[in-house]
Amino acid sequence: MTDTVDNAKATPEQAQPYRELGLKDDEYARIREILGRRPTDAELAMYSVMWSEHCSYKSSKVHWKHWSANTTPEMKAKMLAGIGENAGVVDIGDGWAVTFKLESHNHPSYVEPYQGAATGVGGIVRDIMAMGARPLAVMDPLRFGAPDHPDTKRVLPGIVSGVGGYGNCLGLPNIGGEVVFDPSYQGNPLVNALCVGAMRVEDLHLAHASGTGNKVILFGARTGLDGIGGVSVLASETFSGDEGGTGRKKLPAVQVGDPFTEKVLIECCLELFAEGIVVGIQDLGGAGLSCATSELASAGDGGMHVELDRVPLRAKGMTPAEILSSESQERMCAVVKPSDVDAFMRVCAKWDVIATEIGEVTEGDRLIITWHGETVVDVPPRTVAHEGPMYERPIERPHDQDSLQANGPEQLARPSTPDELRAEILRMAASPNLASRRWVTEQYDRYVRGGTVLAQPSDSGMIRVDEQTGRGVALATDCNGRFVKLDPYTGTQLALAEAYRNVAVSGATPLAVTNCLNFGSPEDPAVMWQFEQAVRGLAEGCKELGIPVTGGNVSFYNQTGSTAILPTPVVGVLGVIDDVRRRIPTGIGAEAGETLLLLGDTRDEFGGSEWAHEVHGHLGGLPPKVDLAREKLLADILVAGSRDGMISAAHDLSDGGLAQTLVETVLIGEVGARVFLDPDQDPFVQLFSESAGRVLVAVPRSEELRFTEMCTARGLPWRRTGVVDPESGTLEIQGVGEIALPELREAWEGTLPALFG
Amino acid sequence: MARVVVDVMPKPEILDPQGQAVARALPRLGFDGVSDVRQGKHFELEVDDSVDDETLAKIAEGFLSNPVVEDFVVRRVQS
Amino acid sequence: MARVVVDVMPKPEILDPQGQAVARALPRLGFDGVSDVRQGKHFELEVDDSVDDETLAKIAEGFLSNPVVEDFVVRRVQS
Amino acid sequence: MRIGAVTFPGTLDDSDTARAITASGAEAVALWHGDADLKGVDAVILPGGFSYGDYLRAGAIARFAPVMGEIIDAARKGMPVLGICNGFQVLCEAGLLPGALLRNAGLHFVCRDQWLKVENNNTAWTTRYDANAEIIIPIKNMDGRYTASKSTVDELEGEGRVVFRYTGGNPNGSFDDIAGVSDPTGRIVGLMPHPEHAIDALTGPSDDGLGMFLSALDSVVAA
Ligand SMILES: Nc1ncnc2c1ncn2[C@@H]1O[C@H](COP(=O)(O)OP(=O)(O)O)[C@@H](O)[C@H]1O
Ligand SMILES: [Mg+2]
Repeated sequence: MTDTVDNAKATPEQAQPYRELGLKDDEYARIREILGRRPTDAELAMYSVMWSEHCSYKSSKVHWKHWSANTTPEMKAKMLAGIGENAGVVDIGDGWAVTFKLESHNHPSYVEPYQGAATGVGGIVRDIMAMGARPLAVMDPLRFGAPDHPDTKRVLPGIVSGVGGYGNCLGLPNIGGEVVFDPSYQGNPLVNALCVGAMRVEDLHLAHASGTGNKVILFGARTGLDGIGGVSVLASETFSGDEGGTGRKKLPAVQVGDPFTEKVLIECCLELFAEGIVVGIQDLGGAGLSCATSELASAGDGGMHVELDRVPLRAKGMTPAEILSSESQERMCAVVKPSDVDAFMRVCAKWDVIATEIGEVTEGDRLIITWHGETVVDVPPRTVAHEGPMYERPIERPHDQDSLQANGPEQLARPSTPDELRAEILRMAASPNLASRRWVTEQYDRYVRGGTVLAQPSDSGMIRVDEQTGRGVALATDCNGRFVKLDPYTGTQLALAEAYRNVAVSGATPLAVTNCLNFGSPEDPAVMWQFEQAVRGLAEGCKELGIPVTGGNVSFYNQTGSTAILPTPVVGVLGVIDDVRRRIPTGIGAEAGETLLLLGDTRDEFGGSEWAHEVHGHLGGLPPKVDLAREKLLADILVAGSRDGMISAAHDLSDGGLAQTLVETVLIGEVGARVFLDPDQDPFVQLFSESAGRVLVAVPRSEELRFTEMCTARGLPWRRTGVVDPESGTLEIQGVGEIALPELREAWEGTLPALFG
Repeated sequence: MARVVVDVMPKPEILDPQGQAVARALPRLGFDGVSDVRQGKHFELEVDDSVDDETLAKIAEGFLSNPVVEDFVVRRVQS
Repeated sequence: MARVVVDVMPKPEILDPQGQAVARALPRLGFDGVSDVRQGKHFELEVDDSVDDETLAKIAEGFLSNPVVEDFVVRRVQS
Repeated sequence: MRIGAVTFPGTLDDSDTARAITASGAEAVALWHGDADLKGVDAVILPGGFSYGDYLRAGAIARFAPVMGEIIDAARKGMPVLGICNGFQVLCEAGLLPGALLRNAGLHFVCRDQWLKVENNNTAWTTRYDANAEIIIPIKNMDGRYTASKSTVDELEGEGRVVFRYTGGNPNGSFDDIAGVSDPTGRIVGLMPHPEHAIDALTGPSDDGLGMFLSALDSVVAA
């Protein structure tokens, strides 16, 4: 029998499986207090998914004060929509608005790597569509356990083919991402996905259900039993799933994606936007219809009535609670004026998209859901969507933080002879974290849509937004979790600095920031300390750089047993370039006789470095120093250099230091180079230190003087470090030796194919 | 030697976009009367007589199918 | 209503890298005694009783399989 | 001079194909899978993508679309038709070109800049290339392994109907490194790599792909 509101009133004492649904005693009590009675099964399903960590941000929300406290009016001015919307939107000029967002799909991708990753891409793309934008490109920052662990051989190929399988079929170029290995991710890989989209400024759509009498239309795929309980599973301590309070057998909390349906849905949505017949729109992601209906109603100016029995189903005998919490993919929900419904249905029919009027916007402020005429949900929507619980979790600096920082890398044995240094360069180039990502990126279409200007291997991905003017955007995502572990505040600022630098290195001006904060359990005070430090570091860092955080995502409970992952606040920076034709490529050798200049200062900084990790399995000490004013100066100079055509190639220094940057620039450019180290500094430090704020640029000889004078005038340290040598076919480093390009290439490109076939 | 067949199908509650695409196309091609289609994989294995049913079930469950989203059936078709 | 099964397999002379990949992986996972694996597709159709065998053959040959590279078998499994 | 680019549900490279047509100086005409209408075009291109998700077999469902009947008729009368990637798969499924395209031998999707040799510069789509020209254009697909019976391949090779061949490595295990073939008249051509993604060194590895679109202009003017 269906549990109606009347029935709930009549049976106040009936026991309910709220704990199994992830609700705490006091949360359940609060729901009873809000409703003045016990919730129905359907209401309980809605509250439990919407009040889950994943949907409600209940452990993280208190820290959002750092965003607002650090956003100046000038930073706000570029933002057309910010935190709180489906995705942040920034004005990039020429009448274009760009929206971008990162999201995690970590836990499902461990259970079912292919589908978990695929639906992660699908979900973030719908978020971008819900802003009224055309999705333009995707990126996929990934983290895996030890490269040689047998389970990594299951997880990595599955995730990579899932990201590719979905994104390729959707027709979105993949323009970048990350692949990082660390044993802390063994039982908990990270699959973060970014989507960027664009629209004309006037076409921005926000998720609001306004206008009494307007119709609510569900369109896209049918609703089935997949992914039920997914949200509570996603955000709770266990993967065990739940019984959904329905007595049905345990269902896989995994969704299967249908990228073809999503592709058609994209085209259908864009045609609907173009016709101007969408008042409000919301994607169905985690928490499915529970989320879409309550958020639309909560953000609007009225109530909403939904007839749940109208929802097209894929499975027989689904209960209202199941329909409300199903996470079937490829669905959207729109609010449409009654006079536009016919036109709406016509567009959907053209694309063969199932569309059903399931309800309407009503007077008042209740969300009422009926099931064959009986009321099964009657709630104030704000209490479901926006006024969920909020926790001030205990915070405590980990007891071992001091000893971790005290255990610096100074004692580690360093290579010193030329032969040792040469061997170390090859070893590092072949290490899993530094080796070429080609095995991964070759599985991704980077050409589709014809606007990709930079993609792997490149510091940032860049796409053309406007074909007439050449205006475009560049994006980079970064995070070194080891740096964050050693010092979460500085480490997060280093992630920001690297992403910012990667955007600037391609010639674009950094404009806005998104993030995906992947951490362990929020119930662990040490994790909450890392989290709070990271948020504060990012917010204050953004203020110093003058670029706003426009949105983001939090993923907690990333741990294997009781061991948390390395804290991994992935930072995405978006930049704008007025004409993509002046992009700066990574590979040297495009112009004859280029000089290589190293910009920035190199210090003896090895705490959390790739070298300490790869060679000594060591993690301790302090991360490199971060100097955001310097990063800003560096970015200004790179953008100015690009504008004036002074720079022919550039690549920043990050993981693996100068050695790795040299390896990549010569291999990508397919040209030799001669490099002179500074006789006054230890060659090992020069080659492998990971000091921040450094970039290697190639300038045509004719521009060298003009460029270096600009650096000197503006106070940016530079050093002439080498020359491109097209004849030699080797990377020659004075005092170290020569490495022929084929040998170098074999080291760099052989690793991932050997590991993953 | 025996020939063993393993059929792997998406679980009934799991979305099967492949089968749906076929089901939707059939009427357009002029074939009516097919109300549902599901698409899975069909493996044919040449197996040594020493391989017992338990091993076959392990191969089918642990490798040829993904128990999270798929069911399987093993049949020996000749020996 | 009848359930009809259609199995579609790559023709014997056609290279089947998917089957080969499975065959190569099995010994690595500790399963010996499987000498050959071929992988094809398995369709399950819910079919109205009015649909005759000739129509089913047309569906299988002209649509579910590509005769250039694949063979098929149709079976009615229940009615 | 009007060249049509067909959109099926799931077609992805239609706008890129239109851009390439425009870049060659012709007028790009959008053709819709559901309309049995070629809008008076002089040539047709079937672009890449995953029509109907490629769920059954690549190209298997698309070939039955209403627009395909018109294309098949027009092709039989000599209209130049080019199938790129998924479009090539559709042409094979429709029987306009021989053979089939199967899952890549490496079982992965492969996206890379691929060297090709133009083995026949007498087709409607290749006259702008020098004989045996080597060109670099992107390839990106899951099912690109060209397969045909021995007798069919012998016939293709004997009649010079292997139009493009992979050089510098075979990305997918295609028989005889075959990347593209033509019908006996040389007016219908299919290839797996994507010329529409090589029309400008800004967004592709080269502008080597433009020659195919320009060749079509010549062939229509000549006809
Ligand atoms: N998972 C991935 N998906 C797509 N591109 C990736 C992925 N991982 C790495 N890449 C690309 O490979 C190149 C090298 O990556 P990385 O060394 O991490 O860059 P950086 O150090 O500049 O941040 C970049 O172009 C990056 O975007
Ligand atoms: Mg970089």
